[in-house]
Amino acid sequence: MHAAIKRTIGIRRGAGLYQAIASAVLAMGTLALALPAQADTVKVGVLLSFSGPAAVFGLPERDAILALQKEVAATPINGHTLQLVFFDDKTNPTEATRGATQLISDDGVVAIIGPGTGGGILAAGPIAERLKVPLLAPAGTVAITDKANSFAPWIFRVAINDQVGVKTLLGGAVKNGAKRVGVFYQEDAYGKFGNDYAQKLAGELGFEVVESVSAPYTATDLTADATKLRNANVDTVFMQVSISSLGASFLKAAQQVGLKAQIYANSGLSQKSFIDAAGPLGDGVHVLSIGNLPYDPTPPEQKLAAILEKNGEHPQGWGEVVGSNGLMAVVAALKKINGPVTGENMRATLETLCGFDTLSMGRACFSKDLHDGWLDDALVVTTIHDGKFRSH
Amino acid sequence: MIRRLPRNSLVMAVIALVICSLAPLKASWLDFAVMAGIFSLISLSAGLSYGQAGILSMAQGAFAAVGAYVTAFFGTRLGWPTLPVLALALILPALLAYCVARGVTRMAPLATALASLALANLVEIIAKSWDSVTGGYIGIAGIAPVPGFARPALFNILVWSFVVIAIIVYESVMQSAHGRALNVVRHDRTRAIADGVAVAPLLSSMLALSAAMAGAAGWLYVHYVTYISPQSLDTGVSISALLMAVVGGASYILGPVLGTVLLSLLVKFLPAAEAQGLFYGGALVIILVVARNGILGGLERFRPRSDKERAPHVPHVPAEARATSSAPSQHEEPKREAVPLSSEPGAP
Amino acid sequence: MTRGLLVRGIDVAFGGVAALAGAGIEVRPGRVSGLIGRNGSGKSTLFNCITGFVVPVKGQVMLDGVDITRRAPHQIVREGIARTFQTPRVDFRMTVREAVLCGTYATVAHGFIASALKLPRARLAERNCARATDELLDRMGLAHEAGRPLATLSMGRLRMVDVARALAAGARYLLLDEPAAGISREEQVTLAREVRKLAASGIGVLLVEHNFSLIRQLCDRITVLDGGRVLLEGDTESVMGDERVVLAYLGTRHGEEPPS
Amino acid sequence: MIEYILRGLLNGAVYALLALPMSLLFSTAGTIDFAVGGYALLAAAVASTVSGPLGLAAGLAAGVAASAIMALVFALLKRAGEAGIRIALASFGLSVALSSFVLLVWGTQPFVRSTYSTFLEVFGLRVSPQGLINLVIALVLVGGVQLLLLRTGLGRMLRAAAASPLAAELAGIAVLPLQCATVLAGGLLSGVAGLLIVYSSGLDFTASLSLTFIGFAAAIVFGIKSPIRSLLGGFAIGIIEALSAGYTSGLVTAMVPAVCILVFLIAAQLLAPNYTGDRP
Repeated sequence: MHAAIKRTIGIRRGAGLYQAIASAVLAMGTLALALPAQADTVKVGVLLSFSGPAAVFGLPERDAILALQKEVAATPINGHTLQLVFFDDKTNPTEATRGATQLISDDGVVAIIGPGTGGGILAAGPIAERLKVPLLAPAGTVAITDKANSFAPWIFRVAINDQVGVKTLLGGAVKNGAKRVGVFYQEDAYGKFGNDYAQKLAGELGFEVVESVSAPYTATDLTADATKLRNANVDTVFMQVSISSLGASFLKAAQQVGLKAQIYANSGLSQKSFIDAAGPLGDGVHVLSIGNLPYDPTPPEQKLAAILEKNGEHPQGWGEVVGSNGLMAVVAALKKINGPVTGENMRATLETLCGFDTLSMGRACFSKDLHDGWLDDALVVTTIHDGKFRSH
Repeated sequence: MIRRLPRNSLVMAVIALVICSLAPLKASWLDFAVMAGIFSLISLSAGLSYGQAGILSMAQGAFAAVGAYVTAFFGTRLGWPTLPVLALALILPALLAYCVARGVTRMAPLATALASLALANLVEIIAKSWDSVTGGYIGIAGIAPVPGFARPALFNILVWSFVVIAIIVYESVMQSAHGRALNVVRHDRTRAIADGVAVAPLLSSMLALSAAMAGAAGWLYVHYVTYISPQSLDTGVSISALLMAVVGGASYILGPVLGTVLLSLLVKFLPAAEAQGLFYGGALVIILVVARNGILGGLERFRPRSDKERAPHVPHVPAEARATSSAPSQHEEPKREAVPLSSEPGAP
Repeated sequence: MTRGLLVRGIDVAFGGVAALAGAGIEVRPGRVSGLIGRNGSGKSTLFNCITGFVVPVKGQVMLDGVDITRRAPHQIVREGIARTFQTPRVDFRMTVREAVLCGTYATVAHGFIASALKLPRARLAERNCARATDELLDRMGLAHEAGRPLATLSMGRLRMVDVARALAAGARYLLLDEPAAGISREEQVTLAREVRKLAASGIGVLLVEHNFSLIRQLCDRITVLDGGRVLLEGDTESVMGDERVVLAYLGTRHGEEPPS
Repeated sequence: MIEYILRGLLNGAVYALLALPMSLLFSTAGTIDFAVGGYALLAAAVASTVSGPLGLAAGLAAGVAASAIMALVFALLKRAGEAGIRIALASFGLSVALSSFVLLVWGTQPFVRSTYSTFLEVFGLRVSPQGLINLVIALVLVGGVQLLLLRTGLGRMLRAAAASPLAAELAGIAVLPLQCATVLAGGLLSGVAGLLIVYSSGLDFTASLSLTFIGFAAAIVFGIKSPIRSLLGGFAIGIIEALSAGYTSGLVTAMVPAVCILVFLIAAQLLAPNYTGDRP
């Protein structure tokens, strides 16, 4: 019980430790005195990456959920008091399974927002299937909703399927006259998928992938990669990267070796930290974005941005958007469930949610055989102008 | 220094019984027990290779990964039955370890660590790039559990019986002629050669046995987690296996198991999120500084010891790693003056 | 098939310096062969050639008709040539029995896996080694000290344990490296008695020693090394009396010219 | 072709600065410091928050402060007569703590400074001045350490301690303080490397262990004996990485450090004649 409460408070990013411990003690005190909740308390797990490489988007996701909890879930929803339980999967599949088991079996959660990475989801999937609790996964990895997996019915994607993302971005590039495309991708599941899928789309969308180069997260100098693309005289570069510093150092290397090409970056880089890192070099780069929370938010996003500001968070990028999608889906499901909430009826209800209200662009819709909640209408190809993503 | 080893296997069997009966009470305890058991096997393999054979290997995680990938590929993709897959998961890492060891056994401990670290990196990179076999970055998902041990409580028993078997094998090696020869090799290679010991094959066999243990851990891991990717059993696992062995007491048979349980508890109850690394790293430094020979080493100092009992185990660096010149430099004087002139009346 | 350890025509050079040139020695079963020479005469290099730690440039080491010159040291031990060390290289916390037991490894035939799985042949070998060790301890008069840590033993007793350890390895030829160095008078007497007993039991002994009284008591034949060459080889009396030996050992009286 | 080699050279300069502390500590104290990447990361983090020359000084100070913790741990363990492995593992603990500290205080944003937008034409190649600065700094530092080791009294004592700690101790050289000083020097050098990386390609909280491994590879390639070898090792790794990035897939680039270490260690070991150390 104690561990769960302590994690419920969660440790806000950047806040000192003393504040966290103080608030935990405070919370324990007040809770002990509170009257037993009349409405049934529904616990939902938040299993994301707060440390390790994926913390770059795990932490913003958590911050959005924490801020939203106060606004949307402060009062009981349809008689259910929503309580969130946090667990850090440390960007590691083994920790993701450990977290799933603990959240479901010990804390009795009826749904889990997370895990944060494709690998974590594939690892936790079988546990979700065995213990009958749905996972709302904020990841683009195509494989997680692949029908071949026996646990596919238990996985609901609250981000955008990578295939949809690449098709939208490269479609936009072709419209702007892209013919000879070079691919720069980071060496992980996300990067490799982008490279392979771009090759597949080449014929369909009418462009040619003339060269593709890759680099590990830790590459400190990308001039060699940029030189290779320049020598293949590409007119467009497709960047399948999610690490801001890697994206920025590619732009630096491109300028350094004189690589003149339109640059289209996938949604992994639609983060404020990418603009800060790229600086003036970022101007003119097109970045696919799930909505445009920090700069040109659509009305629902403006609401999300306001909530974040109220909680002392300034919007970073798509992390907050997909985080909020997860929570909003849970809230929408709770609204439809009367009586006790279980993993099964949560899953069944999620499959009936269509057009429920969210704080992100586009129409969210789940169905029995489509577990990808958000499609291309939630995407926009932005262009960076003087340090901001511009939607138009 | 041959220690009459207290019946470690019995002690381990009792501990395993306690764990298998208590763990099922709560699902997360069960999950913790299974994971602790699997990682005990890997840190046992580190204890065997470093604690006993003096080979500082940072590749135990890689051997476990090889065992896991072999199981995933042959078991799930090709659909082989369980037992042949288990045999393969033991033999392949052992073969890999034996070949690498033959090239490495004469190096100084730290050079061996670097070579094994490089090997672990290579295994990870191959796992990432050999898409057709290892599934590349995505890895292989949907691995069926061991037939008959699908329920976690039963699987927990299987895991801890593996740990007990590993301890039994570990102990029988250490008490056999090869175990004695190994102790002599660790103390002074030349002496061992004079006893007819073929040093390189013996050390390589020890690393191969430790790799088989890690392979078994890989087999168990992949059947429990049902998913394997390059990140699951990476270099981090190798380093923490060594840490767990050293913290528990690398030269004691039960040291690694104790170290694993302790560090796993530490990780479980540390505050999560960003500060987790700070506490974990800090705790590691403190434990390493305080418990010099690991926790079991520390405990031994307080146990009443009869005259014939050994002095606290001094971690030995094999003679040739210290002997810089080729002259038969006597290793540094043992604590007691080498040969008391008058032979005082010895103990019975 | 000529029985015995025949070492002939050994050339060894360390970086241009000829340590041995045409050196050799013979050790017959049941006989004690002495090897003497001043420090730096090449005694220990020859010793190392026989035990395989040094591979000679030229020359042959024949054991009962088998050429073991290029064999690895641990194989040579298993062939039946065991050695002792002048400065004992032991773990002083071991007991006497454990030290001798370690020697029996050379007689162990079963593999590593058999030990790991405690297969029947491994258990049988263990029993044999234990029995052989106890027999040896009785034979060498070490039984009453079996349980004592080596650190509590005097140098003389340590030497005896070293010999016992070499015998435990199933030695047919025993190479003693200055066994008398630093031991008391009575211990030399026991040492001599034991070596004589060993020779009588058919073991060929090669004794490298500076202690002339022990050489005179024990050796049937003696080889004298000087500057890496065999100065003289023959039975004990003739070698001991030979003027060149005295000269090589003691040098010339002040002012006299050494004979050409 | 020359373009890749030149880029590899510039890039390698930073690797050399990471390799230097590794080879210094390994030769004087026989142990590996896993936390070298952590010092560079902390220096980069501090330097990127405080702007201007003050930031650089603060960054270096932070790097040295972090290595002071390691020096303290080193001294405690060494006095307890410890083999190298426990110190290496403790430095790994420190590395984990440092990157978690940076994540806690600075969050996940990368540390990078926009550098010169103008470029120099060096025999027909567009090279950023930052690359040249890195090269010059690396040469100066490596040269300085080399001179210090060979020409000064302190250098002689260090080399004596490296050759045989026991003999040096008997000769009245305070070996332990010297070794701790080497750890601190390592902190300073990796701090400089961290700063250079901030101004060239930038790094974030996950970089500490990977920088350490690159430092290993560079230190090992030509052997641990002298600073010059670390410099050459750094250049070699830089050039091989650039060439392999230029001509083969990125995966091969990732393999480069690992393969170098394995090939070098096994080759060096095979060349070593047999049984030199074993003759009784």
